[in-house]
Amino acid sequence: MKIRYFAWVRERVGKPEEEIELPAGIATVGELMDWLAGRGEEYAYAFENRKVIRAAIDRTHVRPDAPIRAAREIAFFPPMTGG
Amino acid sequence: MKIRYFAWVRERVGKPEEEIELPAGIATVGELMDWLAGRGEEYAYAFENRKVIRAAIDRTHVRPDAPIRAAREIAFFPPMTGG
Amino acid sequence: MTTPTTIRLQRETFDAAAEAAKLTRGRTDIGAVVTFTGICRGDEAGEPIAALTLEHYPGMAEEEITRHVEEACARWPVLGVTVIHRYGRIAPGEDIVLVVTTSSHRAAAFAAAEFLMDYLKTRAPFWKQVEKAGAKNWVAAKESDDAAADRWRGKAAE
Amino acid sequence: MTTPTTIRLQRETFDAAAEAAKLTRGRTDIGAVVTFTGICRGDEAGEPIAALTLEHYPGMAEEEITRHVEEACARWPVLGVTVIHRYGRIAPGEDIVLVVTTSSHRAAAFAAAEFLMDYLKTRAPFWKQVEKAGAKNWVAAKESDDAAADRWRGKAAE
Repeated sequence: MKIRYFAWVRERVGKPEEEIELPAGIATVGELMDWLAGRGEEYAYAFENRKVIRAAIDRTHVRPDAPIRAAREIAFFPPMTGG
Repeated sequence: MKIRYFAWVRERVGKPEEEIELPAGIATVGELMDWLAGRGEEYAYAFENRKVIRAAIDRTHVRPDAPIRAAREIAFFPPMTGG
Repeated sequence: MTTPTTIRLQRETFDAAAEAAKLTRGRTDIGAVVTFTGICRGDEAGEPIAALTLEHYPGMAEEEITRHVEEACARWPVLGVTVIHRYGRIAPGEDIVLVVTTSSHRAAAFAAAEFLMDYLKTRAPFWKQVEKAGAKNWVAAKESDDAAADRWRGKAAE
Repeated sequence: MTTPTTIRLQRETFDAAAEAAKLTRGRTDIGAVVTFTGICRGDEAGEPIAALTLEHYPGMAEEEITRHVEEACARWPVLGVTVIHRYGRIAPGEDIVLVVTTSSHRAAAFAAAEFLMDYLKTRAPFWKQVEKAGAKNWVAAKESDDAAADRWRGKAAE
């Protein structure tokens, strides 16, 4: 599964994307954030305030309770500031 | 006192403007319309539906009850269709 | 600082992009530009038209537009306003009216432009005559335009 | 007939007037053109800025904008929509984003343009970084932008 990071989430994690092997028992976007946050200091920093982080599954905005089983690409990023 | 007519009011009256001597007893825009309507067939036709005719005194929109004593120029026209 | 405003009534057509550029040139406080262009359509109620002819009340038209531009400047933090309204004969596809508003942020620019267009439609002394199959007819005012203008009355600045 | 729509994400600047002209050329059913241009301002919170850098999520940005353009076409009788959003480094005074909408009448063109801008601000995956006195900081999302986008939810077409 491909994980992508944007803006300050990318800067804090230190990479724009990575391939992960999803461990058993991780069913939702929120659970994935919890698991990522436990992978090291840079991840803990990136995901320290999980409430402000937005997620997209296969390029569609989703909520933290969205199931991730069928996802090919999951992205994490701060609130958007386009326009 | 100068009276001006625009759009179909002008076409019905048959002239764009005229100078009139205001008779005694005509105090408001509405009374002026009544008086004008009695000046002949073309005026009666122009002012036959007085409710839709708008008026301006010295280039400012006014209601039929507006006093006309101090007016230099009074205009009559249909509802505006600019823009 | 007074808001730069331009109000013009003219027979000739106008260049919307050039007018917008005049309002933004050399400034870095403008974050939003809204440009509205009103165009003469080629049909009315399903029938083709040959042209529109716009009559106006010279003097009053400028004054009435000026009053509404001043009101827009008082209600919203706009940084510039341009209004150009044509009169005379206008063929299908030609521009009729231009409103450009600039502001630091988009909400004020959109609101001021819509407010000005709603008022131009209902309060500025212009009258449209439509030429169709040789006949000329005055365009009737639309109730929906009055309703659009009325929604700004008594509404506080946003 | 499908509404002609153009959606572009690009580093280069754009020509708002040329984009508007593409939507109106050869047509006589268009009575209203609304053009919104978002510009990089030269200061933020009173401090001068050197530049903005816009990061985006390639692929998702196009798809998200496309979904909202389709929604705008479904909600209002628009005759054409163009959205161009730049990414990369943008200097003060340069254009960032363009929305052009055309319609027979002004209300639909204004509503669709405002709707699209409100959604671009809050839903399109773009992130602005501001350079000030050598330091780079990510711009925080504004609650007022969320409120502006929320006002379109569940609202019937006008």
